[in-house]
Amino acid sequence: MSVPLGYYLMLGGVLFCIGLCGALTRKNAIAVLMSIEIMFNAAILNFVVFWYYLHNGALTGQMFALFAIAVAAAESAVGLALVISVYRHYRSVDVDEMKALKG
Amino acid sequence: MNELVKQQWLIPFLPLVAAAVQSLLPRKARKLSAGICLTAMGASCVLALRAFVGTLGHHEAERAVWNFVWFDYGTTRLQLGFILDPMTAAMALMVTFVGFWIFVNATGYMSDDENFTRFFCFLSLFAAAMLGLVVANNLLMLFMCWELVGLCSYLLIGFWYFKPSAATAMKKAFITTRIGDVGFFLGILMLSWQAGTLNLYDGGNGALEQAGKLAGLHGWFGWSMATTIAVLLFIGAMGKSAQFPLHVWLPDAMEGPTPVSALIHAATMVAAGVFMVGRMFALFTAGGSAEHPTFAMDMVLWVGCFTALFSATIAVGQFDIKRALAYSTCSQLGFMMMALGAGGLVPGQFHLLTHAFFKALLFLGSGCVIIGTHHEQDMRKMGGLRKYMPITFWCYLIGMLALAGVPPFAGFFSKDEVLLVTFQRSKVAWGLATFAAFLTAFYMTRQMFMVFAGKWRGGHHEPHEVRWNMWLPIAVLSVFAIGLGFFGGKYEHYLGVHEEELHGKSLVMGLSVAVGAAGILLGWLMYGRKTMAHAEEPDPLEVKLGALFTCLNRKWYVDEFYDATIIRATMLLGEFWRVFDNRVIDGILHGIAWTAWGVSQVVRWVGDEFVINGGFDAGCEGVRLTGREFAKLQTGRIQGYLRILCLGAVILLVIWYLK
Amino acid sequence: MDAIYQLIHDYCPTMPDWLALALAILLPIAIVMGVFLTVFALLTWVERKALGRIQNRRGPNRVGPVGLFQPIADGLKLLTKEDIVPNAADKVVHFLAPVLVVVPAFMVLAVVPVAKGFIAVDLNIGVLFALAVSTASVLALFMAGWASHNKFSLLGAMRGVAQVVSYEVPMVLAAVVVLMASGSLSSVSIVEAQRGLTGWFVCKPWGLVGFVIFQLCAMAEVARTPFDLPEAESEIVAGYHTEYSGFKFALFQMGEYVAAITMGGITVTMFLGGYLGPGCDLPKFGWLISACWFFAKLGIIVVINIWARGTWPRVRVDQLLGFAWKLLLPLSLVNIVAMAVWHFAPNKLVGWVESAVLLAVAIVALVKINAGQTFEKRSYRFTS
Amino acid sequence: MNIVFLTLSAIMVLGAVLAVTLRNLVHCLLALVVFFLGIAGHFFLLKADFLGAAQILIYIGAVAVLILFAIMLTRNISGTEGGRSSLGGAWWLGVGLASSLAGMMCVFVRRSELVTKLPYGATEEGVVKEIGKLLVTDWVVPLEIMAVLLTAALIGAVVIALEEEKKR
Repeated sequence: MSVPLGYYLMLGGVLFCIGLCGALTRKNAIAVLMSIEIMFNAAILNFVVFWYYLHNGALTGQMFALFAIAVAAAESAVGLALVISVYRHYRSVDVDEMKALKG
Repeated sequence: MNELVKQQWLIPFLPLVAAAVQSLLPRKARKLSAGICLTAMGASCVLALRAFVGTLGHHEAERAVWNFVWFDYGTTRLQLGFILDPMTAAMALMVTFVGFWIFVNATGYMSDDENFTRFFCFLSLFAAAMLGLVVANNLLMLFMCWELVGLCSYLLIGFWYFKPSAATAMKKAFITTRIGDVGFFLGILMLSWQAGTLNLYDGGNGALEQAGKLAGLHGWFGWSMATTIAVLLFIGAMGKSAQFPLHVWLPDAMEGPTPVSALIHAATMVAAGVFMVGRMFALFTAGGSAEHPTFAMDMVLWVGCFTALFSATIAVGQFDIKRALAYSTCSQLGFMMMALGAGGLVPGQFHLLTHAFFKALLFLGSGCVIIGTHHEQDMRKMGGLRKYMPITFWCYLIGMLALAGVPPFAGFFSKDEVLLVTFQRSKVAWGLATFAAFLTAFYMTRQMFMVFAGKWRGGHHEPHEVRWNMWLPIAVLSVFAIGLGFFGGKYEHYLGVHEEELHGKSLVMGLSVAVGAAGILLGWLMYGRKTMAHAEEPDPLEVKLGALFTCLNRKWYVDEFYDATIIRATMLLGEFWRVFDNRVIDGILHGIAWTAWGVSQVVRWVGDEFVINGGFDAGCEGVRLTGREFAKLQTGRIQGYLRILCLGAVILLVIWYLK
Repeated sequence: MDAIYQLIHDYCPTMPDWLALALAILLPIAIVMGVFLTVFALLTWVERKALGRIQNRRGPNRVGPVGLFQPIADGLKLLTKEDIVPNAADKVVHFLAPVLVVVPAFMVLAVVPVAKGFIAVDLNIGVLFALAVSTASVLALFMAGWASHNKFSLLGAMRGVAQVVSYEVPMVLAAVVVLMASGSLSSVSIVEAQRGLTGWFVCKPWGLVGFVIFQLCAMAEVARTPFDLPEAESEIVAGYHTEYSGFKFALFQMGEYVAAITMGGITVTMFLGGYLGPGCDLPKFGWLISACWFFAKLGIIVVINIWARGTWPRVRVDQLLGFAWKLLLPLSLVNIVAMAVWHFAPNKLVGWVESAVLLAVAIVALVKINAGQTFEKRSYRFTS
Repeated sequence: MNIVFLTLSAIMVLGAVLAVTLRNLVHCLLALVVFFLGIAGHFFLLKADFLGAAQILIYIGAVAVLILFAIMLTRNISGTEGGRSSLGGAWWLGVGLASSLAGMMCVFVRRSELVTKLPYGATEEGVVKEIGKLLVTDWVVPLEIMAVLLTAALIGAVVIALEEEKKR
């Protein structure tokens, strides 16, 4: 396989920014969470890519990706529970309406 | 003994663990909470007993220490350590033992409280802190525990924080002791700076072992360095041990539950100051002699002496059963300090031990009385309790006799020694102390008669005897209140201090017995011969609640038959000190405050209107406008923040790119 | 794959290398697909026949000898039926769902060694792959239910999702035991680790328990009776495929049966020694004999499935989930411990006894704990 | 350049873009699943088989299902957002920022020497075993912490989601 490392990194960056774009623009909290998952995955992809190209025999990159996946699972579980809880409170999952912390 | 010292940490550790566990318990787990607490304290007590037995075989004042490194920073190495010597062992045993019985009593006293587990959590933490203070061989650790003790007393005094008076009292206690702690902390810093270590004993390199060297250095006000540090440390002890003028928090601390009062006033908090002075005794005496004592010793002596007399007079005029005991404690602490100041380490520490037992007994007894009379604290609304609460009565009587210094009881021996050692130093101090001892006997007698003699004056609810878990502790403690005094000589031997032959023994002892008897007799004359019939009946002291002059008149109105000059003088004196306390000391403080306020008013009048106003207002307006504008940025919308974050990242990248 | 490549090379040395390679890749896939589709067709017939026997009737007996061609007739009928798509349905998703139901089922086949040296892809994470991919079918199920825009469909789909997610946990944990024993995730190595007279993992206490758990979970995972709540016809019409007809419906049926077969294949591979059996190592016809062994064992699993379907009533939703979380999950955790005990035992006998006792105690305790519970009276939130 | 890489990446980007832009949440989710699958495919390409399987198992088997349940539980069963715009206020700002960030990232990657760095390539077989061994030796503490974290997340999620039920 002859893909230079840079292309993978660009792919990761672009995916991250797509996720970021979603997180910045979507109104629905669940959609925002999905966007965050995209960002997460882009970052995990970078771990694996760096592991593949630069690992020199160590498995640290893979281990890190593995733990990142596990953390992401926990994060999404709690995040979605929060979304459900917020929904019950506001009867809405619109992030524009969650502004109780307004200064 | 060298092996035992390595287990000293267990003594405070067990209650600490108990506190930690209890903090996690649900409210409902009352039995479990009390069980954990008592088990931990009992185990600590056994450990303390083991340590005590371990020290018994050693006649010399030898000590085992065990220091360990806490952490290093730079080249400085912070050490903590534990100590095992006779004074520590005796103190730890006393604290654990008395504490254990106080805990037992508390299970009864707090049985109706819904925050039972919280109470026991704090109580355990308090015991842990106090024990840590006792076994510490390091001023740093001692200071940490010292502050922890302060914190716990704050929490416990304000346990019923929903009562405004309790909330005020907790703050007052905390702040007043904090004033003393400033001095204490300064002293620690100076000691660390001068001695280079905070370890008390460290095989010749400890801070106390360098006291001689410190005495040679120059400190403040022409004192030697040792004396300077000692004075600063003593300021801390004044706060903790409620010595004049930092005594004001102690009576207010009565807002806490009664077991707390017992713990604070007998075994722990107030003892901490006296114990600390005893612990740092080498520093106080360094550079002085019996003929020419250091300033620090003089200060301890006279502050103690004054407090002893001053508080005793106040105690005479109290109606609240616990408040009277609180002033009495102040007074007794004065005795201890006075003994220490007079150079008598042994009498001071010994009086601390005996006092802990009988004062804990008295406080727990008063707790029993309060529970038995359905939360009544006013002595005028009691009376005749002897009939209803016989066990409490007998125990309380023993405690009272011990405090009054009646011969076979513990208080007699220790107080006698205190007076004796004071007699060697200063006849004036001795005289004042003897008078205070007389007052002590008097106010205790008054209390006894008001509470236990006569008829029940409290209304429809008849008092009842308390449950076993409340009277058992005071029964146990009363055994010690009787017997402990006989070990005075042994204790001296045990501490390994061999004092020179004291003169005037018979005179001091005789006079002590005489004033004790006189006080009791006088008390009986005033209160015992004709007891109060009902609660509204004016008491000689009830007039105190009114304005000063009408007070004086009405004070003797009913009891003019018993009117005697000496009592009148006493009353006047007591009244005077109360007023002095209220008006003069408070007045000075108020004066300062008012002056500052006045100055600020003037400044405002002159400067504000014409000079500062315009510019300042403009500035304020600017600040407010900016604030309003910036507040708009905080929209509460998470995406807005994310946007700003993203913008920042882009800007950073652009800057980096252009660089 | 290598074996086939070798075979082609031996018989047709003139064939170009790339063609041989392509054949070696495609041939096993084609064979596996063909074989399993035949097995699927046969299975429907066997199931209907067996159910007929259990229910005291004849079952299909009109088309072909003893109704053997019934599946072909069914297929032709479904093919020629009108394909109805509801108006309100989400067209694209509605179309994709039946396709996606079949795909994971077949993907799992790739890692099942049907005979010695006969496996489509010998991944070194074979079992994990199989478990992961079979999970993905849950989404197809949901897509079908959701896209139909029908409340029964959606209810069925959500039931299916909840069920699959719940049973996946004990299933993976039961598989862990096998992975611990064989020290590998590759399905071929797992099979090879079971050589010997009593080498099959099912012959060991933890293996037996693991097998039972795995089998139950597999049945639930592919929604076979008694765990067929997603398509419970007495409650929600036909569940997630209510709105499907014609060949799409056939695809759902196919997906379900193929999934059942592949899960059976995984079970056989992991617990019943896969293709192992007397004669499987013969040089010439070993692969044939081993294939026979594999399909014989698969047949046993299939019969167990049919038997269970014929004899057990459908469980309720709360019973279904409670069974997974309160009994299977703890039991599978204990099973892992039992495996560890086995592993660290000083000798075989001690390990046998210890793990057996541990598991017996756990089973008795769990059954006791769960038996005492009575289910709450059903409350209806939306009754007037 | 590799055709597999390009195809997979194109599918992934498409999936991600759709997941971010589609109006219907369920469609978003399905696009997201495509994206997840693409990531898993990349893992397989990069010879991280175990991670690929884990990715499918966790993201498609668990996270996607979780999101699904969230969509269903917020009574948004049809998945649409009721005719209103699915985009929040100032969406153009978000798009602009994200795209400029992406541009900057690409620029930086191009500038670095990493862009021409050729694959290290060689990967030993039996990496799965190594991962297993590492998990219980060098990485055992993170593993345990992860276990605690997951338990806490599980309990937390249950508690948060149950809160309202209790009050009812």
